[in-house]
Amino acid sequence: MRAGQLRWLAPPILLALASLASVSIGPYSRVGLPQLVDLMVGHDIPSTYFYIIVYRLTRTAAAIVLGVSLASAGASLQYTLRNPLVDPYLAGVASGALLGVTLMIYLGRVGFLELYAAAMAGGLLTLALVTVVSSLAGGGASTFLITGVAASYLLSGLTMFLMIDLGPRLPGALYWMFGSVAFVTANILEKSAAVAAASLAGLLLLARKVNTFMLGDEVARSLGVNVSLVRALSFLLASSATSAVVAMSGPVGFIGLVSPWLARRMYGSNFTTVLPAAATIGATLTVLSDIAARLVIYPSEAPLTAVTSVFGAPLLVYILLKSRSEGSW
Amino acid sequence: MRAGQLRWLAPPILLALASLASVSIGPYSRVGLPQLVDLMVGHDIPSTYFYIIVYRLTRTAAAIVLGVSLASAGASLQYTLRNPLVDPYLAGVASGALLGVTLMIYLGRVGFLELYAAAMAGGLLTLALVTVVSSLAGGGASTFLITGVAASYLLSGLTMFLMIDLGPRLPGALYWMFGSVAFVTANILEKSAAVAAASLAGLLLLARKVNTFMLGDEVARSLGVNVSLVRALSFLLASSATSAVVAMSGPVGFIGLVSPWLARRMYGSNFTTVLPAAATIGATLTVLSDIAARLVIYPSEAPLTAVTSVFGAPLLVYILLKSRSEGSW
Amino acid sequence: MVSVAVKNLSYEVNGVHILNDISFTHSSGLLMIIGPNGAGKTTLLRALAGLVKFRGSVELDGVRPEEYRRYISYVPAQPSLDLMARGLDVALAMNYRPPDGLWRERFLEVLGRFGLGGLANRPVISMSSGEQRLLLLAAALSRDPRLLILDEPTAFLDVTNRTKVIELLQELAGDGVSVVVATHDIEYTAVADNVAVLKSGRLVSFGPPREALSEELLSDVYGISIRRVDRNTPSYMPELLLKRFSK
Amino acid sequence: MVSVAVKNLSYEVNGVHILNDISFTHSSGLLMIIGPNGAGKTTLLRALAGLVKFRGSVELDGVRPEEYRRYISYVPAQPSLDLMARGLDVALAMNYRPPDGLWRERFLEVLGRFGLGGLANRPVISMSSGEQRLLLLAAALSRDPRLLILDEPTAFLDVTNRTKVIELLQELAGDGVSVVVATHDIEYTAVADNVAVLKSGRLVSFGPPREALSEELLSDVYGISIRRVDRNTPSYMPELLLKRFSK
Amino acid sequence: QVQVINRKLSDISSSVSNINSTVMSEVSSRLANESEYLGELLSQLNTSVSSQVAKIRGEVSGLEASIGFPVAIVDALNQTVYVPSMPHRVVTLDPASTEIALAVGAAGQLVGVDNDSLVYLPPPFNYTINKLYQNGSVASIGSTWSSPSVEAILALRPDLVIGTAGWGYNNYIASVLSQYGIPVLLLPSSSSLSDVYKSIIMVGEATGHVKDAVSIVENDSAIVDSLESRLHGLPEVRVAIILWVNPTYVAGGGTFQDNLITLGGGVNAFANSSGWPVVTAEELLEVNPQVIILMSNGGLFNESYLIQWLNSSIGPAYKNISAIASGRVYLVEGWYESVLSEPSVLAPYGALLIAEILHPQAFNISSLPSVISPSTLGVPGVNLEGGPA
Ligand SMILES: Nc1ncnc2c1ncn2[C@@H]1O[C@H](COP(=O)(O)OP(=O)(O)OP(=O)(O)O)[C@@H](O)[C@H]1O
Ligand SMILES: Nc1ncnc2c1ncn2[C@@H]1O[C@H](COP(=O)(O)OP(=O)(O)OP(=O)(O)O)[C@@H](O)[C@H]1O
Ligand SMILES: [Mg+2]
Ligand SMILES: [Mg+2]
Repeated sequence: MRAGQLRWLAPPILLALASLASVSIGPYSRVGLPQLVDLMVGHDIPSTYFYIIVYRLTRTAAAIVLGVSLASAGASLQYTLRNPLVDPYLAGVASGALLGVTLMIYLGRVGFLELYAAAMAGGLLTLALVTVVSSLAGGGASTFLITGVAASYLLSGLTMFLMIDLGPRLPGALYWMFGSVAFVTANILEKSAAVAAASLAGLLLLARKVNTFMLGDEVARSLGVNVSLVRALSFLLASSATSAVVAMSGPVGFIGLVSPWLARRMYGSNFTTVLPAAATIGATLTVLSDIAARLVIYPSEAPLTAVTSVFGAPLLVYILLKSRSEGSW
Repeated sequence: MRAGQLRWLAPPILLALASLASVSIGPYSRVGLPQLVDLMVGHDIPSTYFYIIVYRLTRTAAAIVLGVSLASAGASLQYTLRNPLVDPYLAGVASGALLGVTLMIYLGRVGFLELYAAAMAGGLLTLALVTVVSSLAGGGASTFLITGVAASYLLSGLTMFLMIDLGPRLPGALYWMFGSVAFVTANILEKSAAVAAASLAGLLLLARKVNTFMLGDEVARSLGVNVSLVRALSFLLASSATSAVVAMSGPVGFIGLVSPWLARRMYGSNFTTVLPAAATIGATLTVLSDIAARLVIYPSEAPLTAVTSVFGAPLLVYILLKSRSEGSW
Repeated sequence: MVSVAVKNLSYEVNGVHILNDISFTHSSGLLMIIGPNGAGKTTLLRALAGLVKFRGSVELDGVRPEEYRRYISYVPAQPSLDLMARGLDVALAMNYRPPDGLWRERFLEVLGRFGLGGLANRPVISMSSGEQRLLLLAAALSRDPRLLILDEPTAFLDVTNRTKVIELLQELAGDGVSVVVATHDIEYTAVADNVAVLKSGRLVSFGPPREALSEELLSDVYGISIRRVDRNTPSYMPELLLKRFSK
Repeated sequence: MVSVAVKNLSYEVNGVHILNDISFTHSSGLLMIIGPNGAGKTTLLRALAGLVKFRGSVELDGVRPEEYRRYISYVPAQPSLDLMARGLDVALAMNYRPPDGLWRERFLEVLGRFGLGGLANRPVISMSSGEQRLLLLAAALSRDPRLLILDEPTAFLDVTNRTKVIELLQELAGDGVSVVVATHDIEYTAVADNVAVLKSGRLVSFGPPREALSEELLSDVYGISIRRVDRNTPSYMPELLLKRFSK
Repeated sequence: QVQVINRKLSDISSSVSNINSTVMSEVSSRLANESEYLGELLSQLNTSVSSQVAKIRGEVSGLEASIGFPVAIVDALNQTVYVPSMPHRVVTLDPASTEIALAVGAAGQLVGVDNDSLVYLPPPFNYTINKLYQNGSVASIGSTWSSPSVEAILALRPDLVIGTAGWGYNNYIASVLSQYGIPVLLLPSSSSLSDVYKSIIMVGEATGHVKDAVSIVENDSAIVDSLESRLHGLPEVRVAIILWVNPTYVAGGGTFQDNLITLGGGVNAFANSSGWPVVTAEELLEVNPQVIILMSNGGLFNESYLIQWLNSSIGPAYKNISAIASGRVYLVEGWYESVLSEPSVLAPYGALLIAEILHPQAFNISSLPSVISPSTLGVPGVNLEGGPA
């Protein structure tokens, strides 16, 4: 029973610890755990310290929103499309968002909100397009897969053409491509968090329906689950949550693919369990990766995808090797 | 019967026509079909014309080698791993090759053959690593999927770290990433073609065995097919063919994913038919895309992946919509 | 007591007529659908479960199947379960909109009847063919359905479990659940309240087994001579087989 | 005539004993394996087909199964075919190393026996459960195997097709093909040359049906009273069911 | 002796071409509209002079070639590039190579340049190259940010191709062209002035303009030397050069800009990192630069944009950054941007520019403008209209 409880408590506790670390660690070395404690017990601290703490809090919150959204979106899509290779970017929202951003930089419009709006618009337009085409083409699981893949390629193809024309402005778009939460402002975080939260709430409401997909389309439909509708809705919600965080922090990779795997490995097949578990795992991995992103090539901020990948991949392989005998992958 | 024969003859005929076009069409408009005919009938032509024809021939041959290799590798992996989202880069050879190239650029060793060797070595090492880890972890289809994905992410993560340090040298690595057959020399084409041909010959020899995978692992094994071995071998051969062409032209996207889909759509489930059909379709798509790559932003060369994607994706969606009623995706 | 009323039901795909103008009313209890392979049994069940678009009408307790799904449990002949799911996962998924908190008890109780309580915590992939069928049956029953639609529920089951399943279905029918079953085990038709006999997409006979079935009809439908094995038990067997046995 | 010699065969997974010290020799003809759900029938078939690593020995015509696969056709109870594959694709895949150019004729001939020639050009997904089974049987036979291993070949089949399958298997046995079948249709054991009875992973009886089977043994193995239905035909039926029928 | 002849010849050459281009064009523009006859006469005169000029040029370069060629140059990849005779059809692959080729006086030999050279070169090179492009004597071979077309290069029948090693597809292009016997000279990709000097000399040798190359290098190092003496004893200023905002790229240690900062009497606030790191506002607060130099990127960024970004990250805490507290944030605009980012012939002026920003008092600048552009701040030795004198 103790071990069982630990299994359930571990992820949220880890997330809390990671978040605490994330607020305590940063390049501005005069603000650390002691100053944080001072602030929390109501001691006076210099206003600069306070602002730095706020900045780190924003960034940590962004990492959590990012991790939760990507992991939930990934889990939902992997379940509804019954394919473990599916990641949150399946619908092409990352390519759409990147196209938006690149286009704005190309046009010389680099206001924060302009870039953000362009990324969001690019993602959502792509999503709408893919959903419409998939539905026209019958709405089966593989239709979504194929249309999404086609859209991703098409839009990144177009983006490449633009990038070529960016010339020396390329690095601005490029770093955006690698993803980071270092440049998220409270203003943007609010907007993205709101969209993501609404989408995730939708996914959560659908969770019990999505869970029936493990019985096969036929049985799920017989239970009164409108399989095509739930699939299309999950696709829309997962992709709009993804869009929201992509617009905020760029397309951070690996989290959305791997968190559902880890959650499934630890908590079984139930989507109603896997969804929150994946979200917590995703958030923890992202917060930890973001801490590493600040430190690993200090003083430079490492791209978040680079960190999630470099640290996440060995973890994944380790778990894979460990579970070898159990044959449950 | 006529329509049936046409169905079989169309792909090779299209490939032949595309290749002819590829040698006759280019930005240097003074060399076209008439000059090609002159050369073939033994007339004298200016040496510049001759060079241009040789250059176009090399590049066409490279496009064919590239298309055949990627499509065959994609088809083999999609069949042996029974997942239509798998592309030839599953094993992470593209990320491995890119890491090799980026590392060389980072170290300032930018000789053409050095880069080629680094790409090849990066791809093959990755492949070897993934195969070893997958085999240690049991060798199931999903083990290959997961290990390959993990390796891809790990290596591209490492590459990103290097890339952000490259600064103005970045485009050298970046455009390698976009892929092109414009810079293939006869020397390198020979090497890559040899490796690819050997790998593809292996895949062809395995084709009848791979075909049994459609019966499920269990039945295939009962027929005397060593399913794990065939899967691992296909994985090795497909990935080494991919490695060879990636080292030559960078990781050109879309072809390896979509050609098997088109081939299956046209010729059914039989792998022994789908393999050569996919190869022919892949080669045709690549040659046509390469013609577009020369012309579309002349006098610049467009990245091949941009072209394959921008032109291929709508084609894919069109076929998808057309086949809607037939429900065979 | 859910009545199943089918009127002029027809279904075709790509121009092939799979079901042809089928009409019958099953007012309560156990309905068994029999007929040769490819006769359209599965298609008919899927129509009853609201899984296919057909011409004509199907009314379950007066409403269309789509509106009645809440109360239907359907188990196909070859379900495509997630092989990594554990027994309880499957049952929970079936109860995605639980009518009450008792689904787990009901699930475990049915499993227990077959001595398979252990399946609850094992992944589907580790279960034998028969165990998988029984797991799904238990999960379907845990929903406490008013209408139970089962496609070949006795396939892959041993005689004991077949008997227990038939017993269970009779019990359910007795408790007011309507049960519609497609089966090839014609010997079990004796326990049905109604039998529907399909041949090439047409309904060739319908009614209580003693009225609806006869050696002649069955021989005609299955295309080989079929005889009652024993006048004391209304069990049928192909004559060919009977001859073989007595050689 | 392929002999199947099993000696001290044991198999366990995660510490659970699935098969326990099984030994028998089947020298030729039709061997039927019966036993309750979960008894280990499928596992035993998989051991014969060389699909699992076991302790003990299995010899087919004197060699290990792995070395004999060339001559074996195995059809599992629940195959996972590519649903988009057409009938002929499946047969071609089965004949990946064709012994001769006649596999297509044999395949179509077997399909024809069941009146299902049309399946050759249809995708698996459009076939009914019974049609899928027969397709796979025809594909397995098109290989012209020396040893045919079938897991519940009569499941999903109507009485006619079941009878035809039994006929076919007897014919094959007569032509020198060894046939090993796991089944729950205990009434068909009468036509077998040998019967193996499994219970909880142990072999409790082996031999020609008249010697190896008895009401007592079957009742014991299946846990419910089982009676011969008719003294003229050696068919068995659970007493419970008999009672129900005669109520 | 050879050198004397050479210098005489090039004197003749340049004075004749001066007559041709300046005098004739002025005369013709003044007189052409007075009467058609005069205009015709003048254009005849013009052609005859040009043909004479061309003839003399040909003789001059023939002489030059007989003196300097063939040459064998070891390029950046340690490969020996063999130029058999004075090249007359030169193609350059990127802005840095074009700039150097123009600087050493090989403009007349150019037949093709990459497209970015037409866009990003500082004056006077941008005037020169665009004039050559407009009158059709130089063709574009495509953009380096995608890749130039090999076929377009082949079609120009070049006898020498020059590019920076590792830039864009240059190495790949080099290996393809060498298949057709075309010499390709790959220059070291510069991270310091000494690399630039090396490149200038290599290009001078390969195009037959060694003297000009040597004198450019001499001139450049003289500027740097004088700068050093002028800054002697002044305190080092901690400076951050920001190349892009949000994500915020700064110049790190070991970069070309780092080198310029050192020469300009400063210390790079990010010297302890390598390459072009991306940093956060928190980071800027931590390293606390005394001066911030911000690149405008052709008008994309300005000081208020930077402040807006800082404020949205760390709030009012940004006011504690020393450069901001003391108002020492400078926006670099116009072609000064390329001087500070392209390692090429004008690099010493970049060092001068930085020195002026960091130590205005040493240059007697009383009030330093906050926008640094050719129209707001001059550099000693630089003609503001047309670039360096
Ligand atoms: N797309 C299709 N094209 C042609 N025939 C089809 C198609 N789909 C289904 N059928 C045919 O419809 C018939 C009815 O199928 P159904 O599954 O209802 O039969 P069934 O009575 O359940 O058979 P079984 O006893 O074998 O399960 C079958 O003969 C099948 O081949
Ligand atoms: N990993 C496992 N853990 C526990 N038990 C297992 C595992 N794998 C298989 N078993 C058990 O082994 C037993 C034998 O399985 P097998 O499939 O051979 O039975 P069977 O006789 O073919 O049954 P059926 O008639 O239902 O097909 C079953 O009870 C099954 O639950
Ligand atoms: Mg059926
Ligand atoms: Mg079994």
